[in-house]
Amino acid sequence: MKYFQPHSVEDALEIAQTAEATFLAGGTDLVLHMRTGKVQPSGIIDLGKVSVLREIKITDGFLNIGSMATFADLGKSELVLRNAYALWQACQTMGSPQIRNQATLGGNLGNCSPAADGLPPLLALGAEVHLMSAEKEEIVPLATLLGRTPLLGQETLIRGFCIPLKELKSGFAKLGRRRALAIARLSVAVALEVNENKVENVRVALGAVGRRAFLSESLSQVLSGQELNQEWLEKGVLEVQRIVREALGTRASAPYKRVAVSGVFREALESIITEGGIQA
Amino acid sequence: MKSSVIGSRVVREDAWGKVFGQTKFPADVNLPGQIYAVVIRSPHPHAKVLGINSEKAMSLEGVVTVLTAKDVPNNSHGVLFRDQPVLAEYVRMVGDPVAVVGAETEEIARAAAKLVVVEYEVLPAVFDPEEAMTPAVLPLHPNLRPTNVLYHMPIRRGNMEEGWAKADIVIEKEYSTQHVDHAFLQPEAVLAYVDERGHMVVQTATQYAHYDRGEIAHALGLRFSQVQVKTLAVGGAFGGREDISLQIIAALMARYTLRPVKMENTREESFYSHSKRHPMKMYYKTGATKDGKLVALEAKIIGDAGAYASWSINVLRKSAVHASGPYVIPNVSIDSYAVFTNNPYAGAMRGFGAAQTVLAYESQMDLLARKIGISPLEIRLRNHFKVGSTTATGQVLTGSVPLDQCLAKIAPYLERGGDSQ
Amino acid sequence: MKKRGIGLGCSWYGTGYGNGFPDVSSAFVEIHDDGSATVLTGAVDVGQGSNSIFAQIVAEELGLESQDICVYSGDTDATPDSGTTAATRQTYNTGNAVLKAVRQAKSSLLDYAAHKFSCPTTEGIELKNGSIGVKGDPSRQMPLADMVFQARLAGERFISAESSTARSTPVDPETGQGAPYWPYAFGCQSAEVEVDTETGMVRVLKVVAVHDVGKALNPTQVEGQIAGGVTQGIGFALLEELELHEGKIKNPALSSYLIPTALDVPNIEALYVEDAECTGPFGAKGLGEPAMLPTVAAIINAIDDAVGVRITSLPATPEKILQALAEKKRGGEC
Amino acid sequence: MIEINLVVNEKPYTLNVEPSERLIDALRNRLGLLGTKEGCGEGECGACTVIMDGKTVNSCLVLAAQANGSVITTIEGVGNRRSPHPVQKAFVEVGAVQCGFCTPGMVLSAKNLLDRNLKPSETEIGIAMSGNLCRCTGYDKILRAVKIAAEEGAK
Repeated sequence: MKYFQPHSVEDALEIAQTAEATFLAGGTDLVLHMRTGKVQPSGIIDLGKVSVLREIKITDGFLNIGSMATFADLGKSELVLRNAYALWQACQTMGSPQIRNQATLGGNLGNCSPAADGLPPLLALGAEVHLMSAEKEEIVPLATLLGRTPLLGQETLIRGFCIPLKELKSGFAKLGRRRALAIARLSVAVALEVNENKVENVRVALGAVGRRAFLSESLSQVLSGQELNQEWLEKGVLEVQRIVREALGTRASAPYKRVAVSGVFREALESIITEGGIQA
Repeated sequence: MKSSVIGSRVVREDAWGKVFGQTKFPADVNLPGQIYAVVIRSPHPHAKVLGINSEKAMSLEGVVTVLTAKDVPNNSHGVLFRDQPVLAEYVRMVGDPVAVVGAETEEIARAAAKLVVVEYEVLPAVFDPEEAMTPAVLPLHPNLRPTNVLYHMPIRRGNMEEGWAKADIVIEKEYSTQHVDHAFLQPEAVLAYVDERGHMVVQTATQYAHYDRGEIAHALGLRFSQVQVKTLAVGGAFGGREDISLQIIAALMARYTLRPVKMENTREESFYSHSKRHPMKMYYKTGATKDGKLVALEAKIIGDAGAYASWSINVLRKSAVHASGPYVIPNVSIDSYAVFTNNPYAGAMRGFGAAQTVLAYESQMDLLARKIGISPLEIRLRNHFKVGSTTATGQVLTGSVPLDQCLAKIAPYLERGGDSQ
Repeated sequence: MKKRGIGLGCSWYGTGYGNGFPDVSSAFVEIHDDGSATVLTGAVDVGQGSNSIFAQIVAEELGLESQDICVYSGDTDATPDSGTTAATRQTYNTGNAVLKAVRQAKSSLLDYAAHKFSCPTTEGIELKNGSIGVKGDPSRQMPLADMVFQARLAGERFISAESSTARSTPVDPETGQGAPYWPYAFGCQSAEVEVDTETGMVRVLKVVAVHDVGKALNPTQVEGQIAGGVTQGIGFALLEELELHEGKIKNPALSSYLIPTALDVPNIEALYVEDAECTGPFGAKGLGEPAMLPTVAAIINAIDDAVGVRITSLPATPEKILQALAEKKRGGEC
Repeated sequence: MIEINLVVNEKPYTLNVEPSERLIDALRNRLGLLGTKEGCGEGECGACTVIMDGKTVNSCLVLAAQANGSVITTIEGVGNRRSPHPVQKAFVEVGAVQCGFCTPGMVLSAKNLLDRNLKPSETEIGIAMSGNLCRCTGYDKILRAVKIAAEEGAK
């Protein structure tokens, strides 16, 4: 196996174009998969020394997050706290401190497990993904990208994520079996705008319900343009349960998840209302 | 005057080495020239080994040898019966070791282990102990028992008819517990070598070095005086290091190769190479008078022993003896069974059969209390053992029986706060 | 909705091998020329701290500090067989063997000292603070080291080997009647839980554990055993389950076989009752296994107290709790 | 083989490692730093925790090559019998050590917390220690020891 450790994005892309190699982000998934033999790359491009990929900054109305920003970086970032509260929340509970210190948001997308903690918040917040290869550069809405199979070409690098700064209130909740080192059994991220007493542009994303995290169109329709009250919440609960029922069909986990999702959904919304992300 | 050492908070001497990372666990010892051994385990729960072809594995550079059942002088071990093979020709559970590869490095040994081809004749297997008990199912250990019922313990006390006649309230319920793993933090590891005296030295983490010595000596045909088992730091045990795991296999490899042999389980291998807590099915029928006195208990407890006997007899005996809970019940009929299946073998684990029955007898107590209309504490106060009480086995408790003092101490904590909504 | 409840669990546990299985422990003790001592025993310290307990026992008897005692264990070339570290038997049983052994070595030492101090019997001789002397007579005292060294010059050594066998008698195989174990250790625990009625998640908020230890030889270790036992009990009650498919373990990994983390463990109040067990060393009983027993019951009873459902199969997963809640809502028996 | 440079416990090393070699293997097998333990091999138990560039990581999930250029602290680099780190002293005195297999990782997680945060709250302590599994102690005394070490350190 060949090992490359480029120091710039350009070098990384060039290696990717010329060598049979897999990008290595934090490694918390890839190193494990290599060990178990699930993945056997003939080469590795370690992005750990490309410092520009770790940047978290605001430019042109977007919160830009480099793909190599770790969950710990994000969970400690004031910018993320203010502008992407749901993501910030997700970063507090993902894995363990050791995992958060190493795992990156780009790696979370690259590995794209159904339970990936970072994806529902990014979906709800309307994040776009900045992709680069030696030949092409594109910015794709995450929701669109998650519809592609395969997710990424081998030579495609996740440069970063762009979250539009839209004064969104957002929240996240995850259901695991234990309180740390927990793989999400269900996760819900919600983002919305509040105009006077009405909620607009509600975006709800679900994780661990199916193969990949997804954004629910129907929840958006049911919940947008309404008054923020108990009735609104209960409507959302019914709809989210319906979506989970539909998405999971006859899977063994369905009977539990379609009920339990109500609690997770409620918690995600409560985190908007009480902790707000509202301060910003 | 100096205060007593007994009863004082003496600091453990071993703690210092542990906080500095100096303490040697078995994975931390090595010898020059050592080889690594890796076990090939059965993927089938019940099978005959028809043949083992190690040609391909042997052709890998760095492979020293592959050993199988025919290389073990006395191919058996076990705490109560020697019913467990060191290397199996007849497999009774997934994970039974069938061969072991020795190689210059761990990497080579692991690669070679994948190249050993084992041909099995897969046999029908049974996983449900209640099904395994029926005469239709062939016994897994015909030399030991004619059926899969390894053990039955009855406890009979008083007169059940009279007991039920006195019972104003009867609660009948089924309870069940799961397979549990010890999940000690340190996976099994061992270093075995023949030393300058010609003695077999085995450094490992075990709960009982002297028992390991006997098992190794038996399997290898050595005298106790020729085998030294030296316990290094033990990274948790909880019963999971009672039965022997890698020790004999490593010693066997060391004897054949005359090289120091190191073995380290991965976590996955660890799950397959030690016992489990017995899952139990518990059928309980408990009767009490309306003033909350227990008068009768009928219980049937079925423990899944899995593929080998290990400590199952003692575990299910302990279940039966403790099935009443710490309460006086004059009329008792308890039956406990240990049953062979093709599940992972069950053995010792913290609580040893008495951990499962707590679920049943304490649930019954709460259910009875509710029906009678007294508090959970009250029903226990009316029935618990005191000095002079007689247990279900007829044992009179003399000496220290301070459950009353324990309950008095906990009572204030049972006051309920408000519900948080 | 999150609802809280409190549950109580009691338990008992017969320690030792039981049922007539010979339950023997052995120990060698040597008192050194400088007044320190070594204990050799086969009893393996698996992390629970038995070596430290044995040091305390010997130190107490010889009027020394724990650090004056070397405990070496679990090496078949050097130590006598002391049985397995299981059945909650090492503090009690090997503790007794160590106590017998040190008392035997001490007894020859006292004989020698009595002679040295011109006392007709050993009754007035005491070992205290590293000294040996005549009780109440400050003029006839000497450092223990001097006494042992002088003894060596006189050809006397203080070395002993002892065994201790616990009470263990078989029951009648037909009726189960008899006295299988001794001693029994008792305990009770309360658990306060919070149950989320929507997700079925149970959070253990507080556990109070009260255990009968006979005599706490080392309170720190008693508390450690209790907290560790309670935590394994929480795992047993709520999290841990080997999933099998045709005998194959589907979750042979710590990422799928879940044990409690630091955040899953509540505030644990570890209390104990000291009611001396006359057959135990200094009145002590074992605690290792008993510490985990009542936890399961306390949690299951607390869940019922919180939401009115009776979970009868372990672990009490969120799935089982939601299912039970749904059945209860439908008016089914619970 | 790739050449990497590491500073481990304040000593510089140049090592030739396999591309697939994990940091834990390099530390244990090449540098003989056996205080770093492997309990699960999947970043779950935290027994292999080391501090890399000021952050705790599971050394079983880091390739040695990824650590190129890093500054690493293993348990061997934290305190000794003559001058134990306050965390080590508190662990011993409080009784936070039983079997001791998780202890090196626990000590490093605690040390790293106190390096960053002199006065951690109980919640912060719990979170900081949540990536290290322990099967013996029930965590109670471990969390208490960290708290005591923090109080000692703050004095």
